[in-house]
Amino acid sequence: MIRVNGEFRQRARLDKNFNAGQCFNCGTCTALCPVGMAILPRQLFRYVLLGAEEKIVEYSDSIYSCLLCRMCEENCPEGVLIAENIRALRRYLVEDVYHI
Amino acid sequence: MTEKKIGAFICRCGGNISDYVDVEQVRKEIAREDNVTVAGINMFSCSDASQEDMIANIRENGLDGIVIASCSPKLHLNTFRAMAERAGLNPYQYIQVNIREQCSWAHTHNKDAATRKAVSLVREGVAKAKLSEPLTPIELTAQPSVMVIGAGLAGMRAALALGEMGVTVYLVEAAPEPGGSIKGRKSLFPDNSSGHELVESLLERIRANGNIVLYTSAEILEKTGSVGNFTIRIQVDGKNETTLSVGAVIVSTGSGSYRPTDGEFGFGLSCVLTLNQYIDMLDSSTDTFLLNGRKIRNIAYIYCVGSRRTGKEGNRYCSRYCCSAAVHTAVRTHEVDPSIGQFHFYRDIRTYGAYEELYHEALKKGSVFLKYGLKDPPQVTEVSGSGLRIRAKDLLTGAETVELETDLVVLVTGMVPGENSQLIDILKLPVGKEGFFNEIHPKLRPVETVMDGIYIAGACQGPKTLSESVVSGMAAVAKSASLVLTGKVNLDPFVARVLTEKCTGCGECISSCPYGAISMKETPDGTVVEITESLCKGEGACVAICNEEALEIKGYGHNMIKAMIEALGG
Amino acid sequence: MESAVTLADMGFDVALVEKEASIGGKMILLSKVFPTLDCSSCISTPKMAAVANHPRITLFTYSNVKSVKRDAHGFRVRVVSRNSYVDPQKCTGCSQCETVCTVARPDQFNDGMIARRAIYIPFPQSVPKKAVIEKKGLSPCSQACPAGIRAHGIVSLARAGKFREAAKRHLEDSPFPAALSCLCYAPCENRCTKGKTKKGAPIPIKGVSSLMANGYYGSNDQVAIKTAPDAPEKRVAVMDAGPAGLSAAYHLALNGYEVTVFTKDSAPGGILAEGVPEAGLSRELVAREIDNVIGAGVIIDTDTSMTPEEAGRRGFAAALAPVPWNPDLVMDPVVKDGIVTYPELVDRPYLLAHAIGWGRRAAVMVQALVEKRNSEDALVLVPALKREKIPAKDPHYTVATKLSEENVQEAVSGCLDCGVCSECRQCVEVCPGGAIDLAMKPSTCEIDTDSVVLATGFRLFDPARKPLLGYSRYPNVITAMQMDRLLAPTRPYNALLRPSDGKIPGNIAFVLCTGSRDVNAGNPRCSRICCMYSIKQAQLIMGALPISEVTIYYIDIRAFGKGYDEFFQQAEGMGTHFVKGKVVRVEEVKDQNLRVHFEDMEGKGGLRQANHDLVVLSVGAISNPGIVKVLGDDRVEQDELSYIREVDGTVEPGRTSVDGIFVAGAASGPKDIPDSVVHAGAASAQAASYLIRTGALK
Amino acid sequence: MAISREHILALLAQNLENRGSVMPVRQKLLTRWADGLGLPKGGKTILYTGHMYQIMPFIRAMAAKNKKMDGSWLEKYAGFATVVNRIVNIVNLLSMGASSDDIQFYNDILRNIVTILGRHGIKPGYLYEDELYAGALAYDLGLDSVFERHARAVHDLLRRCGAELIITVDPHTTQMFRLVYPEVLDNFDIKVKSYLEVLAGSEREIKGEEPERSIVVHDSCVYSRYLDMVDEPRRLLAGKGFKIVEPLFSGRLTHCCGGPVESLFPEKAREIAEKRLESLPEGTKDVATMCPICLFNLKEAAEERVHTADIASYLL
Amino acid sequence: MIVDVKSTVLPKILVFSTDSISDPGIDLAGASHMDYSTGAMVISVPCSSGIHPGWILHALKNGFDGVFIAADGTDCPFLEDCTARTGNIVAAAQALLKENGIDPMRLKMAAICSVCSESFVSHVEKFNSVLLKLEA
Repeated sequence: MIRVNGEFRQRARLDKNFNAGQCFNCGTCTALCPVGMAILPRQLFRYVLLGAEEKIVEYSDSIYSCLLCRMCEENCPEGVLIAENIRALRRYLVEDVYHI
Repeated sequence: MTEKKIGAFICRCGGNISDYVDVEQVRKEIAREDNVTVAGINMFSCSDASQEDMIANIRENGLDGIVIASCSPKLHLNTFRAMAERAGLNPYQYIQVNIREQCSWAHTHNKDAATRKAVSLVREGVAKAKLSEPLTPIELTAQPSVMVIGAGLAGMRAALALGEMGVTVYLVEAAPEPGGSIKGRKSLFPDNSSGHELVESLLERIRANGNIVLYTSAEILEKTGSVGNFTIRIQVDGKNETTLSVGAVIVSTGSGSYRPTDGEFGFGLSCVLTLNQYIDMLDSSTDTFLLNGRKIRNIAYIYCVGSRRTGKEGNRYCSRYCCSAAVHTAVRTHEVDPSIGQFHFYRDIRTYGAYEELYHEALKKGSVFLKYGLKDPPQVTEVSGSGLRIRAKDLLTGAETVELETDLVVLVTGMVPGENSQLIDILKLPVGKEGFFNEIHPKLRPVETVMDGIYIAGACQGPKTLSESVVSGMAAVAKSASLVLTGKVNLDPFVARVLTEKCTGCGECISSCPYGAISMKETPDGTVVEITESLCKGEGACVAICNEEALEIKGYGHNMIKAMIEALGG
Repeated sequence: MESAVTLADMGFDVALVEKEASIGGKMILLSKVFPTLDCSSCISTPKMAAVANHPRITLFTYSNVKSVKRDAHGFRVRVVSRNSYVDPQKCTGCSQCETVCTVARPDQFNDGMIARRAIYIPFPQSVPKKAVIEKKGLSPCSQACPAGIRAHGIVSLARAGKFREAAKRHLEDSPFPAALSCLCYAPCENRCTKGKTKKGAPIPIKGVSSLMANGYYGSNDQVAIKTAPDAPEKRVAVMDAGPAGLSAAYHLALNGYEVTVFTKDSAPGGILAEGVPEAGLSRELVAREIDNVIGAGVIIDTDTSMTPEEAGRRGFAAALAPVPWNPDLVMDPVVKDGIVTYPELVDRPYLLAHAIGWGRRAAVMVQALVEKRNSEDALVLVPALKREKIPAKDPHYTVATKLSEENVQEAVSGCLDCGVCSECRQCVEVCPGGAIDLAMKPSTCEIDTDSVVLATGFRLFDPARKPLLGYSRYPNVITAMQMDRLLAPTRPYNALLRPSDGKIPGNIAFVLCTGSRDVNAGNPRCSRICCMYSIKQAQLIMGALPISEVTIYYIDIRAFGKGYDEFFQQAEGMGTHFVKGKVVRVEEVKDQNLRVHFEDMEGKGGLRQANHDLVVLSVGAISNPGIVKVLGDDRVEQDELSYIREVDGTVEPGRTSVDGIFVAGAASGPKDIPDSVVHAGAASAQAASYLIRTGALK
Repeated sequence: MAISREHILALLAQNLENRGSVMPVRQKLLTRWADGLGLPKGGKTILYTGHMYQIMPFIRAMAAKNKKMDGSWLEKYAGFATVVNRIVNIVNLLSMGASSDDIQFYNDILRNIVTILGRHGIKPGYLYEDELYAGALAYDLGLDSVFERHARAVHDLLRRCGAELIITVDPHTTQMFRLVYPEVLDNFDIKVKSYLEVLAGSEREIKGEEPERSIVVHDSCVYSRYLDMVDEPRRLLAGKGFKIVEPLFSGRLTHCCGGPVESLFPEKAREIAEKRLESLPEGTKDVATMCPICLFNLKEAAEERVHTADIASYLL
Repeated sequence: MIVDVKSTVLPKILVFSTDSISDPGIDLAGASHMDYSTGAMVISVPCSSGIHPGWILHALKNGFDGVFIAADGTDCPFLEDCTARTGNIVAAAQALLKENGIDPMRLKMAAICSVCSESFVSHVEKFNSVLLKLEA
């Protein structure tokens, strides 16, 4: 069960590099991802959009598995800057979760 | 009619026929037939030279029926009818026999048999020619005026177009004000135009045009007559009656809006609104956008409310416009207050064509879309103190259950047929299974109804966006204009007729006619039926059911068909 | 069509211009149409007939609009009718020409899945039902031949196994098939496009000709060459029995002249009789070729001296005589003061083909002179080839390698048909109406009109632009248009088969949004039609192949029109699988089956693969803006995707940025058939209103 | 996992912060490749290695050790790693034992690049021990604040030596300088060109002597998709006479080698490299890479199946 | 000299086609040179729902061995329920045939659309063999 966390959502939306909200859920990115993880990257972004902060921490492995190779981005029909969005999530983990 | 002089011409088609059919043999056989005055062979019947020869032949021999045995009538029936006319013959006394596609080309391996078949076919043609009679297309005069029923945007635009063509238009609206469903709207999709301004600018042009008479608070009481000449009685303000004569009628009465049942997705709770109610709220709000004096944090939309249902509740059809209208509304809301969270629970987003750009805009501005299935529809409950809670399985997030606290739930409801039972009764309008008016054919004749001269436009035909309604209104203008501008209606002469001596007046045929073209008539000799030719389409449904053979289609009479059968079978 | 009929019904005169050879657009090619599964042809054909027969509509098919210019009265439209080489007045649409045509082309009306001929009737229901010839100038090989032989025609006839016809075709152009095939330096092969491709060798035209000529002389089957029916009663003397002189005599005779060849020698043939080593060309064959000349009606007077003056005195209308070599002569024949000259081919005897060609052209010039002048002035001189022994080792004389018929068949199958029509003239001979004229010129006409309606429709997205989907790489990845053709009753293979091996596909995938809703493909919008036509095809497939599985991969199912969602539900009910997740990659696996990659959002989740034996790409609609270019100063505004922009999409449908020019149907944005038809009605209303306002309605 | 991700991240951050590199190996090892080449120190045009090629042998050694670390002291005290690292350079510890063959192999690539540039008349300067790592890994892992500080230091260095044109040798350093630095720093205006671009733009044409040898190009994700550099390597290889064979995924649609996750998920990296190898055309013998990470990762995965070499080796 | 038709064994089939739907389909069969029995001959009417049952009886009494109705089906331009109406005609005609002692098998109906050339030919051929069996 995901409870929508407005505050977390708001933070993601304010990050200028996070534009995954444009996604219309075609699944191109997931289908092309060489890493082949189920939630990478589309569903990961959905957790952010729905404000599921705990899921982001739970799936931090996936976040760090991304190759930033942009295969998905190259083919994204909505022009989502996927690699940049992933980096935004890593930044969030580094700063707010690991406190490095 | 035994003295009828018939000319029969067999075409070689440069070998296409003569290679497989012994045309000389056919000519010889046919020349022996009664009434055949001339029997000739052409190399190419359709060539100018052959046509001129045949014309000369018709004139010299005073022929009053000709048969050309050549290719399919689909290719040259009209060519030769025109030729007959040039020769001074009634074009309907020309008979084409197809001995190419249906004989020589189908039987390339058996010249004898093909020749025998060709003879039979030409005999059949001669038999038909013997009994053929001169026919003239039915010509009706048409009143140079059109009535447009329903002064929504489609109706107003249609009236204006006709008025600008110089056609007298009676624009009849049941409500006290014209403008239909959009007159109060501030911002319409896709281009944010103001409904109020659209209506006002059209009204201004309508008033400036001298050809358009607008009746508001008006009701249709009665319709008589047929295409080209309808007489329609209307009543204005519940008292004044007027009778108008028009050549055609455009019906553009719009649609209604689906009203959810109590409890359907929380409908009835204080902060659960339909899309239209919410747009009203948005339109009437000024700078601050508050709900019950409180700032709105979250809005949830539930799509397909009352549409795309398989069960008993709601409608089966997709209401077409609502996805685009809802995402447009969300974009407006984002613009009013970007901090509001907007969550859309949808099934398929149908922002087709360029409306996709609206969807994109809503996504970009922060709307979140969650996909629900019919098995697990969103549940809306009231939470004391904090507003509403909506819970649904989001198919896009691994079917996880998502729970959202929201201040407002907007039910995206679709269009339903308007309440038009009286109009349907008076105009005999055909209604489809969903209750919208039905066109004859969605592709061939999309704005015409089975009632000649009565056209439908806009959302009364089915859910449409505003611009689509106007498009269909204009299409109806084109159809009605071609009727009233030429001032006449030409109908094929192949309509039914009654052989009164055989008619027993049983009336079976009346219900068989889908076009209402048959009625009872009292004559001194008893009751018989009669045909309103302007309503008849000539398909012959009545012919088939009359056991007395008292009905026939002109050009396809019982005697003629039987003679043809005998010629073929003999 | 809808616009044209509606406007014509209102009493306006309408000219309808269509670039293809038949009206009907894309719809007539479809199988059935959603959501009623009506037969597409049954809906289209009555409308096509209505257009063709409407007294107020003039139809220009196979025609292009070259320019639209505004003038004081309205618009002047220049329409160029593409050259069809077929007289539509005489063509009866009998298709006999198609059966004999020797050139095959991919059939554009079947999306290239099967072949049609260079001469073709578009499709069975076409209106008008007239043949047209696809011809792109002269093929390089034919163009290159100095003797004017239609080399491409010979090749295409040989490909069809019609060697006898090929010989006949040669004899229409020259009496020397054997000599040429043996001695010519074959500039045709030099120009052959096949030889210019990366790994292709040129078509061995010389070898083909040799087989043809030897076969012809080997059989005792003489072909008759048509001579001109109305022979002018004119006599011509030719004072040269070499190849040039005989060629001139031959063509003059074929054109009905009475020709006598005079030679001092005891036998005719000149260089052919004396100068060629027998190993290359036997005397017997030379004699046979000279018989061709005699057979055309030429009288050969051997052992006789003759001068032009003498010929004139004997009443010959013209005389051709050899002219000695003169270095000042230019290489092309010239006619000056009634004398045709060109150089004698000293040291270049291998230019036999040139001599033959010049003789032929000299004949044409003689004719022109004779018809124009008094007989005594018409003195035309033709030089002879120098008689010297041809060195057997001359590199230009490499005798063509003898090829067997099988070898030839294999070699000619590679012909690229550069000019499309090969001018083999088989159609000309078979046409019962004499409708075909390969010398026809395209015609241009100007139409004065008060208003213009643009109804140029849309194009389909080319899926090769999405390389990961495998279109054009894997045979079993096809477009939906191809699938529609496979389903149509007038379909190419007469059954629903997959292209690679003709197997009946049992498991078919549809890939929606191919080239739609895709910023990367340059088309961010939805094409509106793909969901529905895919669902339609799914239903038809399941009807035709009840045991087959059909899966539709989608983002959103957009079944928004009247009766559409019900149609979608019906397909679901029939067992069509709908999978939420766009297919982004197709790879070929065993047996040319295909594996699709997608995210299975509503199913197991994550990346998934599925195997299918046929993948159909539901390609989107894109704009077809070509027409805008011809509008010149009255260029209408276009939107970001190059569709013609409607100035006010809400209340003024069909109105463009230019007064008097309107847009109908999918030219303003993709539309399904009902929406297109209704839109066309609206555009007609706009045009009519404009015409009435500007006072054009009579 | 041997060392937890959290700790690796912290370690990398620390290293960059304190030692100027995420892989602080001994300075001598980083500059040894240039011995004897006579490259001038500094100058307006600088060849910038960004340490990428040089550190590959040490990553290999560290990866091998990391794998064996189960039960070792480091795992037990993983939590203290960052504390220890302040005093002892853990990376140095881990990467000890890099094979000298490996070091030679990667150094040779750099030397080749200088040789090729020389043939085109280009003699760049080099910063030797002053050169700093460009920061790609820190940036990619989201260590933005550390990265920013480091970028400033690199920028200062470049300004001090008066560089006007940086010639880079690998995609990641190129991406950092061309795309990221101008974004992060206010006034980064030094021109950046990959040596492949420099060669492709060179007027001097070096004719090839490798007629008709087929070679499969493995594009770098960064070159092709970030920097839109697809043509240049092909033009150069074709110029040398190679017959270029395109794999199924090539150019802007190239398939990642898996290298970027090598440091955190080595198995995953291997798995992806395996997928890439499978997608190469049948009968592939020679593969040209243009990124040290691709080279390292594909080479490890391919073992003897195909011959993987840096593009510089082919262009020599 | 024309051979007397009656002396051949070929069954004579009267085909009722419709002007805009099935007749073009039958044309297409010919245009594609698909051979079918020369005993099949066509009378075209506007719509198959307008065929009078009496005509069918008349044909079977006047030299025809069978009657085939090439119906409009769902493509009918006049009536949505054309198929049902044509079906009623067939039922009425079959009753009429029974009354007159004619085998109702001699009447057959199928929807033929404007491109149904193959299906037309196969229907005719099948019907032909049915009729031949009835003769035997």
